Amino acid sequence: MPSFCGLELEHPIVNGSGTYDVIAARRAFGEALIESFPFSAFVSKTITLEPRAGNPPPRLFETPAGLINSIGLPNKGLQGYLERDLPELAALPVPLITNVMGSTAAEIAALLEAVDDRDEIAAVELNVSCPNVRTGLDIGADPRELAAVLDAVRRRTSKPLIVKLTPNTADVALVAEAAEASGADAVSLINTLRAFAPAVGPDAVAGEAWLGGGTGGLSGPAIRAVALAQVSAVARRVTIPVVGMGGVQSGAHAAQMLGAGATLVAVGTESFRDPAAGARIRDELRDFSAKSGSFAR
Amino acid sequence: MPSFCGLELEHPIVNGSGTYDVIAARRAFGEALIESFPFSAFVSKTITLEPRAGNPPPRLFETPAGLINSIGLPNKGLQGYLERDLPELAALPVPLITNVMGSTAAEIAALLEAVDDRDEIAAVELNVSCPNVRTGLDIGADPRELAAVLDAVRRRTSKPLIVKLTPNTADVALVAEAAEASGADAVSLINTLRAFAPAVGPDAVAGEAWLGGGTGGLSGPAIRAVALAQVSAVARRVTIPVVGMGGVQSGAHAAQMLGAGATLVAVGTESFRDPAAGARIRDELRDFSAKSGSFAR
Amino acid sequence: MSAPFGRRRLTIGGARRVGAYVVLAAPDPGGPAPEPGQFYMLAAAERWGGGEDERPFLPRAFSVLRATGTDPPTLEFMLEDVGPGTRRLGELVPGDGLWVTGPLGQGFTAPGEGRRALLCGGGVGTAPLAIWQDALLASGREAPALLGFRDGEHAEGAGLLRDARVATDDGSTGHHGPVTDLLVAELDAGTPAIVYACGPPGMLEAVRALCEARAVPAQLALESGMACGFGACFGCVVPTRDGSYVRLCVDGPVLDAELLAGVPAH
Amino acid sequence: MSAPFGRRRLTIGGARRVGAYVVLAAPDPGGPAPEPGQFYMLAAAERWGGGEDERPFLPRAFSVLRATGTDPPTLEFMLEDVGPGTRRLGELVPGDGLWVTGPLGQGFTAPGEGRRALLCGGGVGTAPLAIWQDALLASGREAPALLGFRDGEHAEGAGLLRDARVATDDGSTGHHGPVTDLLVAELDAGTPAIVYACGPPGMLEAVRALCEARAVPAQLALESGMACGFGACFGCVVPTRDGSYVRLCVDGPVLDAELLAGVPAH
Ligand SMILES: Cc1cc2nc3c(=O)[nH]c(=O)nc-3n(C[C@H](O)[C@H](O)[C@H](O)COP(=O)(O)OP(=O)(O)OC[C@H]3O[C@@H](n4cnc5c(N)ncnc54)[C@H](O)[C@@H]3O)c2cc1C
Ligand SMILES: Cc1cc2nc3c(=O)[nH]c(=O)nc-3n(C[C@H](O)[C@H](O)[C@H](O)COP(=O)(O)OP(=O)(O)OC[C@H]3O[C@@H](n4cnc5c(N)ncnc54)[C@H](O)[C@@H]3O)c2cc1C
Ligand SMILES: Cc1cc2nc3c(=O)[nH]c(=O)nc-3n(C[C@H](O)[C@H](O)[C@H](O)COP(=O)(O)O)c2cc1C
Ligand SMILES: Cc1cc2nc3c(=O)[nH]c(=O)nc-3n(C[C@H](O)[C@H](O)[C@H](O)COP(=O)(O)O)c2cc1C
Ligand code: FES
Ligand code: FES
Repeated sequence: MPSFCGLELEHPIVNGSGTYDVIAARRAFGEALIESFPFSAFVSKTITLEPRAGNPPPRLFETPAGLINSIGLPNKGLQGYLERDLPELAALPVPLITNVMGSTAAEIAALLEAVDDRDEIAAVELNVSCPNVRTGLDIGADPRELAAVLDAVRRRTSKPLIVKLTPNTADVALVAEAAEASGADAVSLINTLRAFAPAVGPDAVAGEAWLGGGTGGLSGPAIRAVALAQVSAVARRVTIPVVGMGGVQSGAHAAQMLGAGATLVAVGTESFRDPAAGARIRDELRDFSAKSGSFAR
Repeated sequence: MPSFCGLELEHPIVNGSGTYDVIAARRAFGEALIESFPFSAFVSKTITLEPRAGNPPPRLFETPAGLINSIGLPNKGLQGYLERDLPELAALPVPLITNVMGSTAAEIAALLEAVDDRDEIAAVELNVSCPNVRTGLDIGADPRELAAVLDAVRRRTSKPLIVKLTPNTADVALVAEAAEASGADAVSLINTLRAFAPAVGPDAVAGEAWLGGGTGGLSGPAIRAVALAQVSAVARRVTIPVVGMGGVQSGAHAAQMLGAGATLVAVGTESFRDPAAGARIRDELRDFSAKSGSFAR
Repeated sequence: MSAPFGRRRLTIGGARRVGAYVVLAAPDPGGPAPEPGQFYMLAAAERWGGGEDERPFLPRAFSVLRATGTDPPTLEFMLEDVGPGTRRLGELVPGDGLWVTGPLGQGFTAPGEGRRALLCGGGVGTAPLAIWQDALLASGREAPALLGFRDGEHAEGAGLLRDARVATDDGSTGHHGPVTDLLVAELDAGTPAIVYACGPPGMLEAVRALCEARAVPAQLALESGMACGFGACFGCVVPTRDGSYVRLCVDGPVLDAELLAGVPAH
Repeated sequence: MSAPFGRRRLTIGGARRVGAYVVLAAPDPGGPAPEPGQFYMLAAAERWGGGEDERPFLPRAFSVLRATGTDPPTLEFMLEDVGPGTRRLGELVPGDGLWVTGPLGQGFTAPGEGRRALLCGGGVGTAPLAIWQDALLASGREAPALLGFRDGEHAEGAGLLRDARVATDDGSTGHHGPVTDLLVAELDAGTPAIVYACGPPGMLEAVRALCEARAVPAQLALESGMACGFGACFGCVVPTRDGSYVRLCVDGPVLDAELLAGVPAH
């Protein structure tokens, strides 16, 4: 029963933001999804202030043991989310974590305030893989930029704040330390690695992108070893809990994440291969832990 | 016939530093290796001032479509290299590029000077994936640090200087720009991604490392999409030639690297799966280019 | 009826060649009967990976060709080798394991009053039309099918439907030319029709344009690259007439032609 | 003689079970005869990948068990399923493709004047001893073999050598206990010996220590994780007595026991 930012969760397996739309999944799988809900908390996809249509297709490219996506954060926008999705998400049998992103401190502040008002939301995850309007670098790529943003917005919500770090940085542990110092209650990582999918097929022109959005982000087992390196580097340097993710496909992998210092483990891409992967991983981890006597930490 | 830093090369395929020991390979394969030499230039493994034994084993861990290594740069040291390896390497049918690494500007300067004396060496590649003694970050992770080092050492050799960038940075194109501004004649990328291999097997303790060296670097097809993203980001921002590498397994992949803006393509891990992979990739690329009319740029 | 939650492991009961295609059959003890036009995400249970470019990794989407029998129903899929995933699936033999998730998505809906159904397909687009033809015929309707193929070997796939009229690109069987030639003739003769179509993007777009020009309703079963098949990844979108996107896996794969300004090229 | 440059594709000619092991046979038209103790890097030509944890990716090292016949010689390998690579190789059937690189590394060298050869092995460590026994016998020497196995099923592997004496951990066949019990008895009786050993690290270390204590020379065929097998990756090192490392693929896999302070655990 992991305790995470004041939430008492049934088990350590949650979903990665943007990799599970429970509302759509319920249409496909009905109440069985709810009855054997795979995650101990549900993380929404990233919500922005304004609605976004997302990137033009193709949005997916399969790589060796991985997936590149260039989805482009389609979402109904803050109001759409609160009005249309929140009632359905609030009915889930587990706590709801709402993931938000903004490109300026003001935008983020507005998102945090709106979320703060809603009792249905247990915690907020801030996705900082968003280019800073001034530097062009992702906000989360630079410890100083991130600290500045967090210092400006942290007080806008009293809910637990998870900062979802970007892996595309020189030393993610430095960024995590900055997040902790500026009031993050937890950090989550890794988000996808910046990646390029080349045009393929008979008409492919060299240098052209396959993805409608140009570049994309790599996830899945291909990046698990990178994720483990980043999670363990971060966990050694912060005292706040860490949500570890990246390529987790089994209970053994989840145990490796916990071993690297994570408190919770998120499953993303593997859910695409099996909608119930989260439940299987939870069970495998339980068996694994029963054998080794603990959740491996 | 690519022209690269004043070298006229037969084709665009070279080896990645540290992934081909021609001296050992010649013992295994005899003169056939020399007669159908797979690379248009040979890049030595990284040489340091003093000899290094390398890391304790295990040094290898296989991942989904990839390999983590923690070799630890074993080498005979500068003198050993010059005295014992150079005569054999100079007899190769292709130009020799010597890869060097130092942890301070003074060390690097000494390496460059020693290399500058030797006519057998056509160019020097500087591996900047070495932790800066002061910041702890790799020298190549920070554009300012790299510029400072290059400014201090560039004049120590009149040979073409290739800077082998680290991929473990927030914006590799910024670093490449700094390298160009400080006198690099070319950049090469990507080196391995920082990665962790967890202990596996019945006695594995959670959180423990498999590799004797602790962390390692990920290479192979798992990282190709990351390599393509970094190579294309860099090629768009510098005017000097780019050596692209990371997970290249076929002529099609080599063409993708060229399409992303590389002038040469290096093959690393794939040579482990087939010692003659470089030759196959060269031939496939030739066929591919014959069909599409150019080396794809 | 909803799909069972999660993927389930079936055992291949049969694998046969039909011209250029492979038809896989797998008894599905746990699953509900699919609706015509629905699809499943499939993956080989062993060695899914290690093919061309070290793929496949994700499951692949396949329209159900037919679901025959009960206790348990046997699912049939029709596939063509176009890459590492279809190649691996095409190598499966009876006894091999098959992961399936489904049935998924929205299928075809019955013709409105006074409209006759016209089925028009090409290549592996034959698959959903087979189960749909069965259903139409079972409900006492007529369901003539027009099918286009590359050549005679592929055209053997037409045998999977009843009384299909065939067109081939190379003229080796049936009409020499695009299947839409046959469709135009049908549309321009007789009572008001509704077209049910599945096939490559170029063909679907031609069907869409023909139907639009004639104000004939059409239901198009599209394809797009999918990672999950159940709405999770937002990867399978197609642009709609109103400038937004729909996820093909949950809002399709069968879409009303009206929804689209055009059928996207991939 | 050197190995052909690059990997080459062979076709599996035979695959048979020997107790708990699989013995693969593949005619090798392009390759030279291997020396006893040399190894090859092997990979299935199709679907190398997609197993447990999406592996294997790299080729795997196998001692040659035997090379029989000429024009062409047939290579034999003995393998045990311990992970995704050996599992996939163990599934190969005649006609399947096999990538091989080799022969690689340094094998056994003949006993010095007045020394009798003693072969001592365990598990898949049986493989290099089989070809070495053949060679010793062919040169008119004696080559008694002592082989240790987990249980009776594994002990069937002993049939791959001539007149091997067997020890099993569970006592189901032969001596109940470690094979080194048999070795001690042999070492302490008769003329000066030289020991040729291959097996799991624990066994090899026991052999090494026994021989060191008795000043008996020993040649140990070790294992270590390998990526390339030809000296390229520097991954396969083992620590030597002088505090440095040797690459097992080029300086081994057979090492003089003297070189080592101990046999590393992996
Ligand atoms: C709803 C639906 C129903 C379908 N029904 C059927 C059916 O009944 N029968 C049938 O045979 N097929 C059907 N398909 C198509 C089938 O899913 C594809 O042919 C299959 O996914 C191809 O996989 P592959 O690995 O064989 O080929 P891939 O290599 O994946 O190539 C297939 C196409 O994908 C693109 N592509 C190539 N490389 C990549 C990459 N790395 N990442 C992403 N895309 C890439 C190219 O456009 C290529 O032509 C259906 C598809 C959908 C969406
Ligand atoms: C010179 C030489 C000769 C050999 N001869 C034979 C022979 O004749 N017959 C035979 O059966 N075997 C032989 N072996 C051993 C054989 O190479 C291994 O059993 C094989 O590589 C295992 O591969 P796998 O994929 O089946 O198992 P793996 O999963 O690779 O596991 C094998 C061992 O490797 C380690 N391991 C586990 N996961 C990983 C990982 N991700 N990366 C790296 N290591 C990992 C663990 O210690 C595990 O026990 C030889 C090895 C060498 C070096
Ligand atoms: C299709 C897709 C969409 C994603 N969308 C989001 C998102 O909206 N917000 C976010 O923070 N992370 C997003 N991610 C990143 C995942 O939450 C996760 O960090 C990453 O995929 C690594 O985990 P995995 O390898 O288990 O997928 C997305 C990942 C994928 C594959
Ligand atoms: C075993 C191994 C050793 C390496 N040693 C070096 C080295 O000494 N110096 C260096 O600059 N890069 C080294 N590299 C990095 C490669 O040159 C290359 O940048 C990287 O592996 C990506 O290419 P690949 O995916 O084709 O292997 C090494 C890589 C591997 C796998
Ligand atoms: S395939 Fe994932 S949302 Fe449709
Ligand atoms: S296995 Fe690569 S150096 Fe020995």
